[in-house]
Amino acid sequence: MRIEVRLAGAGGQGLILAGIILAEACGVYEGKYVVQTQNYGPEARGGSSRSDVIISDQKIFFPQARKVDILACLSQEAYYEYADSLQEDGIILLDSFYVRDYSDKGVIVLPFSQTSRQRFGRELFANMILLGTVSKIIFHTYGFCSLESLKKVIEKRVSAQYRSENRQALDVGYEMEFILPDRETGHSGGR
Amino acid sequence: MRIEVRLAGAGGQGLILAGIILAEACGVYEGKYVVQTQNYGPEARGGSSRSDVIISDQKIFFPQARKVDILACLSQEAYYEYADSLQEDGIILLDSFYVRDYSDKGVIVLPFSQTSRQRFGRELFANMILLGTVSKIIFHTYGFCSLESLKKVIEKRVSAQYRSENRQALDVGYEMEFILPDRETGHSGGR
Amino acid sequence: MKKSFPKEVVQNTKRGHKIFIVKEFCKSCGICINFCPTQTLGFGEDLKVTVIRPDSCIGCLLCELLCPDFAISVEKAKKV
Amino acid sequence: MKKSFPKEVVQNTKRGHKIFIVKEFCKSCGICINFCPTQTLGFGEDLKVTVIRPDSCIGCLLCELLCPDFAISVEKAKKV
Amino acid sequence: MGERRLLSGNEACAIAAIKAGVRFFAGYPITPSTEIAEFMARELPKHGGIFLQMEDEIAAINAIIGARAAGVKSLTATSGPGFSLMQEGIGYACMTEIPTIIVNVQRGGPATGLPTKPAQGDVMQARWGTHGDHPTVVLYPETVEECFHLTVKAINLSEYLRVPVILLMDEIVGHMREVMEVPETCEVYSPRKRKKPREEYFHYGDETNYDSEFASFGEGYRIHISGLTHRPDGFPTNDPKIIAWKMDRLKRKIDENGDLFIGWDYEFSDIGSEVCLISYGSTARAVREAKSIYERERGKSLGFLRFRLLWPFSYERLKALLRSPLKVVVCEMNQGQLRGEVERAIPPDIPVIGVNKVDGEMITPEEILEVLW
Amino acid sequence: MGERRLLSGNEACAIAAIKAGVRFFAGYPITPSTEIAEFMARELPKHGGIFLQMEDEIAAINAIIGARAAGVKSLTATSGPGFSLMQEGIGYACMTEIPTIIVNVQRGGPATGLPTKPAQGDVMQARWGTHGDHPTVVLYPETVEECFHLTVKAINLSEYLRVPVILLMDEIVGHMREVMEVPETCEVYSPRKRKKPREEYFHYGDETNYDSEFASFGEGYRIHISGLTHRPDGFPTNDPKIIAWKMDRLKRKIDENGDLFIGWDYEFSDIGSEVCLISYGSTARAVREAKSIYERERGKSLGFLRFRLLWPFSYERLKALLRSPLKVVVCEMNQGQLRGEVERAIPPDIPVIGVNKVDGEMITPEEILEVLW
Amino acid sequence: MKPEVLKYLRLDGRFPHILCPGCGIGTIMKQMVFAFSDLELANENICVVSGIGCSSRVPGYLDCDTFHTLHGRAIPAATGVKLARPEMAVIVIGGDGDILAIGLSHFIHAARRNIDLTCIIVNNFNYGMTGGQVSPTTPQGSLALTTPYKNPEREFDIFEISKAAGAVLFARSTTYHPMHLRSMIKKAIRKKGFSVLEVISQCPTFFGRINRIGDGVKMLEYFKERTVDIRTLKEDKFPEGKIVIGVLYETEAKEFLESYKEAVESELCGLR
Amino acid sequence: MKPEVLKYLRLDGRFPHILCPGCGIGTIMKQMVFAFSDLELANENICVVSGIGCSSRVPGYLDCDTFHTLHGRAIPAATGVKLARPEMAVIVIGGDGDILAIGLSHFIHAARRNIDLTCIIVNNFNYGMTGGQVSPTTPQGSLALTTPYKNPEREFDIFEISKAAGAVLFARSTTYHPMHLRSMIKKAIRKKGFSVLEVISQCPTFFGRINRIGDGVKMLEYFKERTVDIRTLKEDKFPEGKIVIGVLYETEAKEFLESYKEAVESELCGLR
Ligand SMILES: Cc1ncc(C[n+]2csc(CCOP(=O)(O)OP(=O)(O)O)c2C)c(N)n1
Ligand SMILES: Cc1ncc(C[n+]2csc(CCOP(=O)(O)OP(=O)(O)O)c2C)c(N)n1
Ligand code: SF4
Ligand code: SF4
Ligand code: SF4
Ligand code: SF4
Ligand code: SF4
Ligand code: SF4
Ligand SMILES: [Mg+2]
Ligand SMILES: [Mg+2]
Repeated sequence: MRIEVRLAGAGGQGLILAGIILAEACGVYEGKYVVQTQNYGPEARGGSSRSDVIISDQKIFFPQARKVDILACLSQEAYYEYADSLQEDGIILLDSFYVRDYSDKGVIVLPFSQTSRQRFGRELFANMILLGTVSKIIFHTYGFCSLESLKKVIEKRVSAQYRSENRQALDVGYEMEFILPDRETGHSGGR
Repeated sequence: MRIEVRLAGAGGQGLILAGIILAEACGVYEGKYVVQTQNYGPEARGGSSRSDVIISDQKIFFPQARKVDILACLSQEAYYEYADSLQEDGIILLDSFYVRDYSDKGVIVLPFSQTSRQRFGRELFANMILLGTVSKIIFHTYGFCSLESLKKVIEKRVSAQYRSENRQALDVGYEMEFILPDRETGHSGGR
Repeated sequence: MKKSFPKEVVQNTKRGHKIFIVKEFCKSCGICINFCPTQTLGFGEDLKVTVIRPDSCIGCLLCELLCPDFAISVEKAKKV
Repeated sequence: MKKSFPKEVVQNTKRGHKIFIVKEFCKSCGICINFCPTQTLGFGEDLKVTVIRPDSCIGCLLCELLCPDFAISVEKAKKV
Repeated sequence: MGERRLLSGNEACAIAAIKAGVRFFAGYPITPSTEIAEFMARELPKHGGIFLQMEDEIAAINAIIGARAAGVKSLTATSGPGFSLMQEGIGYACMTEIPTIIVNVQRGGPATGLPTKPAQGDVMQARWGTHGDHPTVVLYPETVEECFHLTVKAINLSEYLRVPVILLMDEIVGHMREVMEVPETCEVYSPRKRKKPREEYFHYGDETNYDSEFASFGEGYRIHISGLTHRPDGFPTNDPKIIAWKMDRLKRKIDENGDLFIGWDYEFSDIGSEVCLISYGSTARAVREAKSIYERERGKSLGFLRFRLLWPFSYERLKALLRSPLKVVVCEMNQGQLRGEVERAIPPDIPVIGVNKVDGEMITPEEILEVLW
Repeated sequence: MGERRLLSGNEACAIAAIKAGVRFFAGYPITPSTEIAEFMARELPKHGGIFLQMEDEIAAINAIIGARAAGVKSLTATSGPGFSLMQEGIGYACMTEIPTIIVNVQRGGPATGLPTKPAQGDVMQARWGTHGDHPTVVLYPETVEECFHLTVKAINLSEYLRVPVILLMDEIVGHMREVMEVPETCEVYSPRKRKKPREEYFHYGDETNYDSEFASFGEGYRIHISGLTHRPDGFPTNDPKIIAWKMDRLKRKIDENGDLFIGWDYEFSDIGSEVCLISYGSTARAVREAKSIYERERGKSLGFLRFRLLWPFSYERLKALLRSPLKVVVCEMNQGQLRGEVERAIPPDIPVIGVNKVDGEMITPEEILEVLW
Repeated sequence: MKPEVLKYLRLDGRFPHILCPGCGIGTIMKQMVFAFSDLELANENICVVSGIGCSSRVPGYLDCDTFHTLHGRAIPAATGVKLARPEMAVIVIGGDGDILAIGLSHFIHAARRNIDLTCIIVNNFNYGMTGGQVSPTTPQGSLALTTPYKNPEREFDIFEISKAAGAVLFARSTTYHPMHLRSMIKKAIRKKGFSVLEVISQCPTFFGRINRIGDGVKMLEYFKERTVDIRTLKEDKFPEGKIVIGVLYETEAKEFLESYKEAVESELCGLR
Repeated sequence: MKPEVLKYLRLDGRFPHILCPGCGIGTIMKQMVFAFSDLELANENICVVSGIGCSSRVPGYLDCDTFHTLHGRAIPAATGVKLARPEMAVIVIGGDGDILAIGLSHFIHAARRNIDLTCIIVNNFNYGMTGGQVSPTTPQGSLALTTPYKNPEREFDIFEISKAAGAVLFARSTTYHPMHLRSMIKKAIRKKGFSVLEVISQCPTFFGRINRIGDGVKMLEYFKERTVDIRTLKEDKFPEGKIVIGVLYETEAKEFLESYKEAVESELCGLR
């Protein structure tokens, strides 16, 4: 088993944190080998940023994702930049608000940011909603990466003041309904 | 022909300038090959300092004096440090005031600093008096290094205000009487 | 160097002041919206700035002056 | 570290003040000589400082205080 | 047993430093090393230590030198531009034999270069960056766990040899997160012999070995520390014999302590194969991946050699290890800096080629495989 | 015909700089280079130039970079400690391709070391002192006359290649006085082609050669100069392809212009002898003396090879020149820095030994002869 | 925007600039170009010099000669430029970290020498570019990523330092006061000698967030509340805890190049 | 000399010191040891730190822990020492070049942080060690080897700079006033926080000679004539062209380590 997850978007969308939480959940609480890396623009911010998490049963050598299994894009630029990195039968999660222009093979479009605005009054939690969805996909496909593990990490990594909202956001993401793309036709949709 | 002259003393006695004047006189005005080097203590001053001038008919490779033909010491420390650098039949000029402890082989003791004090009211010109004496020795032994050449350099190198005293000091040094040491017995004396 | 300023969306307001908006430059910081004394501006669907009350603009230029992103500017109505 | 202060030349003065001079340290700068209010000090033959008028020293310590080279110090006469 | 934690290389380095006794950090923020400073700012005070953000990197290196001279183990972290600024201070630490740790998380250079991109361009600078002949010890980890262990090693070597030790990392190693078991405690070097009493003490007196404690400010030894070339008691000299002694002493620290480095300076496997891939730092991870792909697809083994210790470079041991027929490929994110040393070490009949990349991206396994097909 | 003058190496260097068009000097006093600054302070204003003593060496290097970016040829002079401090700035000049001249009159190192004593310990630092891969050109004169001519050469190379050029000297070369004929004028490089008009101009655009004039501030080109890795127009980029282009461009400047260095990079004589003595700077003068003594006393010739150009090092040409049977002796006032490069260049069957001295005194002819007897 | 202003911007695809949403640096950049326009400076005659930091990114967007130097080194580099091209208006812009931490010594010495530069210090109370670390202007007691227990160090008073160093003009403005800011920029550029303009600017991404002040809007409100115009001040003393804007100090002194030339000429003529 | 004073000197053959005849630095050194003696400091509890320069040679003669660091870097090195050994009296001594040119930024930031150091600046108006080049305190119009046409730059007012930087004490004395000097040294050492003492000192070898003031004696007379004790001043303003000696400025502020510990403790306790 080896999964490569890439969370991509604009600086400030919290995707690095999301990657860390995913890696820690799988690595510390579910005993997998994990490597998390990131890539960002000039000095500490700006431009598009990506957070890669590789999860495996075996030692991981090359630390960056090269054949992405799950690609999530929260910005149009990120989609343009990283769509190619997806492997043949990989899954793409797109934010319905920020990503408008895409070719729809293997694509799941979900309202991460809008849901965050609606549920929490701001976009801050789109990353955790996304993470909930990612965890659901992993869990359903590979049988690990539970919401509980993610929440344990939130307990440790997130300051008390935001913990409960983050947990809720995870749940919201996990509960989002969508159909995994048919690997043949490659089409799907969320709502 | 190759002569190695070493002028040694304490920092501030003006021996570097004396070396430069000697080198320039022989090099620029008398067509010799010359190299002048110096050695001084911590950063720009203090301790004992030496100024070496090598004068030759041929290109000079190694720039520091190694078998000194004429060694002049204006301080006791300089004498202790450099007496050994003199070659077998070399000549030592010592300041009668500052150098009291010496073994008298090949030694000419002359009152450079005292004469300066007497004639000019301060020690500042001991270096030029010494240079006058050195030039006399070279001139008498090798037939070059005239007072005129030295004075031409003074015209160029010394600020107007001190020129005439420097010229006089050269003359005073040139006129000092002494007997070149008998190369056999090695003894001599000045007054 | 070829100079070209991106296409601006022009909005005429009631008092004749023209508001120019460069959507690509707007970073949705809300500064212009918040400091506009007449609540003329707001976010559009795309979360970028837009004119929501064309009636009220008084051409005070504050939005232009405070926008850090060269995304909004105002041409005051010529006095006749 | 073995501490040893070089031998000092001691000169007694008329009023009982003792002047200590370390010849090896004296750099002949003339400061003590010049600022001694009583012209007690002067240069010796060796161009180092020396007491030339032992009568006049008033034990004011100026020479000691101003000498940059730890070459001269004064022990004031004990008041009896 | 330690705790399993997800840590970045930078964090692992900082944790190790505190566990190995570092109680003072002075630094200046610079990508991609800043997390080390930020971690120290949070954690050091909990251990009675002090964190100070200085006005620049020059102040930082001199402050940690000062703190260590006064007995407190100290560390700083920076990246290329700051590392360049620290060079004079590093030379001072060499000359005065004050243990200090400088972590350089490399970015693309020269100049401001590529602040957020990985590179390995400071390998030669780490050896030769300061003026004058000087000893150098440079370590370079590959994994997060190794960031921890090599930091401890760096501190111990530094204390033993009384030299500044440089821990080179790269943006990948520094920022990459992996799970590691953080040991409760770690082995910390402490000198075997006690210091001599003040009367007999020479600050640079211990000639034959380096396992004797040296004095720090505040211990009553009234020591003198100077960056001028000095005598065994620390005072400056112009005496050629003593100068030669001092310079030789600095050199011998490294020359005579070769066995300190043996056993961990590099690791290797399948060295009898036709080709040997040489690498260090994060590039080694691409090499490992390439090796496994190659071996899987080709069914033949591929030699692998990775340096943990860049300087002193193991010329002799490498020469003994690598024998023709063999082809050597040195993979590094620079224009061939360590390749030069490898070439120097091994017989000229062994062809050496380089896989070099300086475009701000990691070397990929595919790029390595390309030269092997 | 020029005037015969007794000059020190430092003075000759300063005179040459002014003759070659330098009109700005920013520096910071440091033994044994200070005479260059003092000379400039006196003479530059007479030629309409400006001398500025800055607050430190970092300010100095950045000020000369600024002045040259604005079109005025500039130079600074320093010694080891200051040279270490300048490293970041030197890297900036490499990256931005701003011609600058840095004179380093070496003293004994590391740290404050031996301020008034000769040494040749900064040879490797001159190559590798700043972070990141970068081009380097380093010249090293032996005589006062050569101080003059190599300064002119340094300036011309710097202008042609758009690189900082380092003139290494040592205390002996800098302070030694000899008589030289100072030429009235000297050959000054001026670019062949005129600049393109602004619309077509790329500050780093000239790909195939380097004889095209580049724009300076104040000429109306509205250029952007940045130490971030940049595109041909000077603006920063994270695009791996462009980054690779830029780094390659810096490397190719040296690699592709090898013929600029041929003919003067070193001089040699009697290279067919059993033994060849290699040296540079003031040490070469001891070697010449040793050679003449040896030949006189032994009646056999001794090979002599002296470098004027240390970097780029002439590996290939040296390899072609030095053939076994031969024994090579590299004489230098350091612990063997250039010997390493010589060893790398020539076949391993040629034994190389070093005459090294780091005690603050020159290597003497006798010490060289000792290894030959 | 008007062409007289746009002509100072590099509009060949460099915008939108890289600064964060709501960051004040863009506002300063805008007022700089307005000031250039008002002063009718020729593009060819301007050189804008910076070090490294978010504030130091400004030159890259301005259509004139621009010089993005090393962190902290804008002032010595600008000194070189100015002495080589005295006819150009040489303007330095940089952050509180760039100019007052690593570059402080250069700042003070350029002021002492009275090099004819205009120095705009963007004071956003922290290191923006590297992610919100403490800077010499971070108020004592504030949070930053390297002062997680609140900054124990006293912050600088840039005004006092500039004045003591010998600057001939010190002015302050904020990003909440764009027209005032523009007039201060003009004043500083026009002034012969070393003039300093401190602009209080918001870094919502770090200083604002870490200290829970809020986003760009909130930070501007924060500035607005605390600002006092020096012209409205009755007393001699500046009120505590307020941001005093305006020209706080101005004096006359001969600019470096003039002093240098005079010194040289009077001596050299004597010699001839 | 009395053993209570001699015990602070390294008398194992280091004297006579390397300073030139008539140089004022020796006088300062002497008053330092007298001050140590008066304050009854234990040798073990003193660390004297310097950079590079003639003035920076002082530590080598003092029998306590002594630290001869790099040119300009005494203050950051001393900061490290102080924070590692808060119980020691850490005294920095250095020249006008060392502390105010290359080391200026460190000086100001240490003052701002209020590190508990005593900083003695030996102001001899030039770079002595390297042979008489211009320094930040060389008076405008004076000669130096690098200002052969007379210094065109304005000199620093160390007092103004120190005060603006945040020093808690600024005092000045001269080598002509040894008893006064001693009392100022004592004041500065006793003061908690960053205290600055400027000592006007003669460099007869360079500054005195180049400017034709004369030897040590002449220079001391020159100081004597120009000195005014602040206690005798009637007005608030300092008279032009005079050397005002005494404590020119004193204030109270929490020393760095105290502030640091307080900040950390108040936050960490909250966490537990
Ligand atoms: C020598 C060096 N040290 C550190 C850095 C990293 N660095 C880049 S910008 C910066 C500080 C930015 O703060 P400031 O100057 O206040 O600018 P801002 O981003 O806040 O506008 C630092 C420390 C660097 N580039 N070079
Ligand atoms: C980095 C560096 N630059 C320059 C020098 C050379 N240097 C030694 S002392 C000195 C200045 C001395 O002046 P000051 O600090 O005023 O001390 P003084 O000798 O006058 O007491 C300089 C420039 C050095 N040692 N290191
Ligand atoms: S010009 Fe004034 S009133 Fe009109 S939209 Fe802008 S801020 Fe509002
Ligand atoms: S101020 Fe500018 S960037 Fe911000 S919302 Fe308004 S138009 Fe957009
Ligand atoms: S104590 Fe006073 S009076 Fe006596 S010698 Fe010294 S200075 Fe003169
Ligand atoms: S002051 Fe001291 S050094 Fe000077 S002459 Fe007097 S005793 Fe000698
Ligand atoms: S980090 Fe702060 S200063 Fe930098 S661009 Fe963002 S808001 Fe502006
Ligand atoms: S050069 Fe000047 S400061 Fe240095 S020791 Fe001599 S007189 Fe004193
Ligand atoms: Mg800032
Ligand atoms: Mg001084």
